[in-house]
Amino acid sequence: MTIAVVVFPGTNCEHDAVHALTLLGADAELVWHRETDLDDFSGIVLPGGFAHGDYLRTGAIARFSPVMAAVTEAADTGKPVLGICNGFQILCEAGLLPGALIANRDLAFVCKPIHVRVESTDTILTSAATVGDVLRIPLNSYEGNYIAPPQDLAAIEANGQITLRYCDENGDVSDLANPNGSTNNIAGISNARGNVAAVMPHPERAAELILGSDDGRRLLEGFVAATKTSPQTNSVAAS
Amino acid sequence: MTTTSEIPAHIQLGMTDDEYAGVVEILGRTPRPAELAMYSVMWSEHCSYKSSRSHLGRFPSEAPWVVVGPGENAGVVDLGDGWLAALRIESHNHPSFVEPVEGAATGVGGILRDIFTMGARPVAVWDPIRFGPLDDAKNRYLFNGVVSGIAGYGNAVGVPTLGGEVEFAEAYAKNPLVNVMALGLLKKEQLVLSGASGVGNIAVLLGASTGRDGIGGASILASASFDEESGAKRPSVQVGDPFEEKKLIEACLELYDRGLVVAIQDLGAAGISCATSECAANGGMGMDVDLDAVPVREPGMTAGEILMSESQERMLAIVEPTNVDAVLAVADKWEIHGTRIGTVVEGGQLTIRYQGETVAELPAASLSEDAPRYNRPAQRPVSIDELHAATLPLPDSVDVATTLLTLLDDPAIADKSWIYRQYDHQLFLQTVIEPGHDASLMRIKGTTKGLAVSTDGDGYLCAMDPLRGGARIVYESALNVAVTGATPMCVVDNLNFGNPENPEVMWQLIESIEGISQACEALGIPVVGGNVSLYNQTDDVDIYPTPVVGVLGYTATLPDQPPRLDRGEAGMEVFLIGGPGGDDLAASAYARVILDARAGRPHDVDHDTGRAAIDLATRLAHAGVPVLHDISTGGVAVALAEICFASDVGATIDLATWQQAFSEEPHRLLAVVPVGFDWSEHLGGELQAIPLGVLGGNDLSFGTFGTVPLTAAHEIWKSAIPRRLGH
Amino acid sequence: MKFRITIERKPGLADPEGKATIRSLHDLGYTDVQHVSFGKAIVVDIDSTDETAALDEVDAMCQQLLANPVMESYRIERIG
Amino acid sequence: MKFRITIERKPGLADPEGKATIRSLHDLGYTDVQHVSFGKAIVVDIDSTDETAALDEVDAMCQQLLANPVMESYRIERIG
Ligand SMILES: Nc1ncnc2c1ncn2[C@@H]1O[C@H](COP(=O)(O)OP(=O)(O)O)[C@@H](O)[C@H]1O
Ligand SMILES: [Mg+2]
Repeated sequence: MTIAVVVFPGTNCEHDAVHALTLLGADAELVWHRETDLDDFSGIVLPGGFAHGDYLRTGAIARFSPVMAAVTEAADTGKPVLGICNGFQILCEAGLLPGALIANRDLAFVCKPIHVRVESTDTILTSAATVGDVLRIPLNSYEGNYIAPPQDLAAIEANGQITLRYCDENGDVSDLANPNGSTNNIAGISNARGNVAAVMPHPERAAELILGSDDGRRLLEGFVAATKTSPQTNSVAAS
Repeated sequence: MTTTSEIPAHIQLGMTDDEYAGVVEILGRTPRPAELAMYSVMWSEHCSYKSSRSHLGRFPSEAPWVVVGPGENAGVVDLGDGWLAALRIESHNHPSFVEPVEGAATGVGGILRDIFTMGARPVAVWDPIRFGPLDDAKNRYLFNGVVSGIAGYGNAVGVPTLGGEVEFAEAYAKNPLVNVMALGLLKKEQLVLSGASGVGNIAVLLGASTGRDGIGGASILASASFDEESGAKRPSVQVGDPFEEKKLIEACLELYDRGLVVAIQDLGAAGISCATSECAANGGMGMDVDLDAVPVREPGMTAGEILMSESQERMLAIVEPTNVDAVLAVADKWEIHGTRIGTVVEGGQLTIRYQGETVAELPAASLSEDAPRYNRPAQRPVSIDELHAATLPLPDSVDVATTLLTLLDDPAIADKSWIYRQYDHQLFLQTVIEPGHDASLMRIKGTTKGLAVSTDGDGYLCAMDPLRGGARIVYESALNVAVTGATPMCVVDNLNFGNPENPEVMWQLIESIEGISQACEALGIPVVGGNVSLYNQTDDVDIYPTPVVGVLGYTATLPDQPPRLDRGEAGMEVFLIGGPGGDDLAASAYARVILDARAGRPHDVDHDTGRAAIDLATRLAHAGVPVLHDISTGGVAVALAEICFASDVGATIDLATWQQAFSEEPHRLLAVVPVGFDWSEHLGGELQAIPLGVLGGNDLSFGTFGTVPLTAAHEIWKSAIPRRLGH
Repeated sequence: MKFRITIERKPGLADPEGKATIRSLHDLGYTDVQHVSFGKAIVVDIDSTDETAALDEVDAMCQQLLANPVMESYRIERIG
Repeated sequence: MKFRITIERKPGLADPEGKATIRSLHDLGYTDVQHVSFGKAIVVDIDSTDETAALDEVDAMCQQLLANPVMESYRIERIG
């Protein structure tokens, strides 16, 4: 029942992800991007950072790392796959999630705590939360501005695949509360099945009060719970 | 008119005739071109500290907790329980003026290498920076570029930037200052030094390939003054690659973890020539180096170009022959180059071969140890006495509230979040107090320990009195870390000065060193490292004398709830902690911004009061006081406003004179406490806690000295920097 | 053989760089600028003598890696 | 009037983005790629009828804002 935290060259939030998951009682292990077999893991996290320097386009080169075939396979079998920040960008590039992430509206990196409102709970990220919950979580990205072609956007809106939207502390979703220009204030999405989810702000940075907030736990707890009921793909785990 | 070819090579390289004669004497012959290039760079001001070396010995540098003092790549101090901290500060002033984004970025890259060269994982960066006023487009361009360079590199390399400072003055318009401080953490057994011991050991070059980056950059950019033509002699710009550095950090940390290297040295100024000679000299050895093995980025590079290249993101590891394959495998895993380029040999000779020829053959130690030392003349400027004798044209009465609004709009006083929002300051889950407070406070994960850092300088103050200014910045920095609950432990310093051939600049340098030293001695905190940046001069105008210090504070146990600016609540009481007085305005922001006048002698430090204030602040932080804030730029009025903005609550305070609102006399702080707080068990000696008023309401009210709505003041303070940048 | 690949954001999708640039240009007094769009110009050098094959190869690179079909279109031209 | 500005990094300067991209192309099997360099392609639309004046204006924009003279060179072509 171990969670794989994938490390690409240039990833930098891997230890933070392990730290937060461990606080929640999960077992988490770093997995180098050259690994091709993730069968023994009950869930996968693609953590934040700058995989392959984020050169060309964020996530573009990482998507071809050897590990990504196994990530795709795990996603197809219904295992929980969570992308945080750079992980979000990689999942989009890999086609596991719709849309893309581009430069922030103000063309500047943004590091600050923001608020997000929970929009749907049928996903591995939000299952422990309630629709309407307002969470305070640090955002930390240059390319956090979500876009999608109109038909994709309409589809994910209609399917309830938007998990989190940027809002103010009262839960109001408005332009003023949009820190990076993201379309429809989108801060997190999932695939249609709900087992692949990604979030732009960093829940692992909001898992302890001494660091300013523990609201991120409500998201990570859902993910950890999902890994416990995750479909098993090898005989050892199934026994 | 002389053409370039008539000018002797050593002069073109910035060497004097005497220095050249010294080289000839060491070698016993005329130097080869590559040798001359090596001496010229290694003996430049930037690498050899030839004008400042004789004065740096003044700094106190010893304490029981110092593991590595000045001289190595970074200072190292003992935090107990096997933990060490490595710290260092560096300047990248001239490169940032030529190309702000890459100049600042490569400054971050360089300081990080100094840290992980010691075996430490770099965990935080600070960026004290200085520019000309923001009403000029060029200054805005430089400021913007430097901040995005630091953000771009620091964020991507995965090291959080936890603070810094910024000053704006005409004196920096043609010579911005970009200093970077870095901190690393390591366990005792991971400490690595740079001496190459063991005949037959192999020198392995790790990291990026070598191109024609910044050839001669160290000497040309850092040791020569600028004039309007410097655009023409721009050497090629060094481009930073944070991705390469990230891989290099992880690879090196793995090498240390597995005990695979004997010694390691980063490649900075003068690239391979500096790293090989220092590694050899520090171990009392020689080295044979084969330049053909060096992976190059461009075809047709000459030996001199490869030797002197300042391509970024490279390290030189000294490895026992049996470990070479393992080292190369680690390099391969992390997708960086790993190449054997040399062998450690008996005797002190450094021999460099390229394409079948010996291009250099010299005593390795001569490049550093035989570098010239100058005792340049120093002269106290007459004008400084006139300045001290003059008096500020103070009005009889002042509306403190409206004056405060003008001060809050000064970019050096205003909200700095436009800067630090662009920096990842939360990575590693260690940031307990983020930028925006007096000092940033970090926890060491898995322990109860905390570290606090503040960087401080004040060119305006030091220009008026470098001795007192030097001492005051140390006290301010120490007080900043104390309000988080940490005890000041050690200092790194960056001495940014003008042309040392100007005796008045030498005087400023010597006075500043004296002031810093006296304060450090009084506080019992050693200087464990530093950097000297001279020739900060353009068109014959020297910058303000600008020493910058970074103080590291330590606490074995973090306070349960460390004081924060945003923990004030309506009903809490505001006290001023300090000694008597508190109305002198010399070298204050009031004089600078409101009067635009320089007069009077800045108030001196008082070592007893200073120590007492720092000690008290540390104790109050652990006693649960919700807000502690040192009084610095802008005085009591600005310090109070900052608390009110962060806590989103107004205040009403009473002052005896309007001057007390703006005085910046040292060793004072504000404390916000719940009603009925018992001061008696904390105070003693020369310190008093003077009740000023209470928090509450929606205004900042100074009684008879005026009132302003909190939101209006807050808006001005918040928007001052972004508004000037057109955001 | 040298090819220049010009990659552009698909029309209708946000272009923060273009938007920020036009704002700065207007501020600087270039008020007759009506639109600015930002793209990439990537120059690729291929060891090949067969232009058609090389072009096919560059096209494959674009589809696979260099451009993101969700948000970008690209054009290839031979320049050497 | 429409102009395309192609901005290239001056030769000899390190190009981290090019380096990472060529590595990825090689991994993907495009082993005959010998060099990749990155630049920008900016399209500017100007409300003007005088080509010479417009060209001068675009050139001024490049010098003032769009290109970084220390690290980049640029070329302007009219495309509409
Ligand atoms: N260049 C900078 N980079 C990052 N943070 C900065 C910079 N300048 C100022 N800050 C942050 O803004 C806050 C206020 O800075 P400053 O006004 O210099 O504080 P003080 O007067 O207490 O020394 C500090 O937390 C500082 O770290
Ligand atoms: Mg302070």
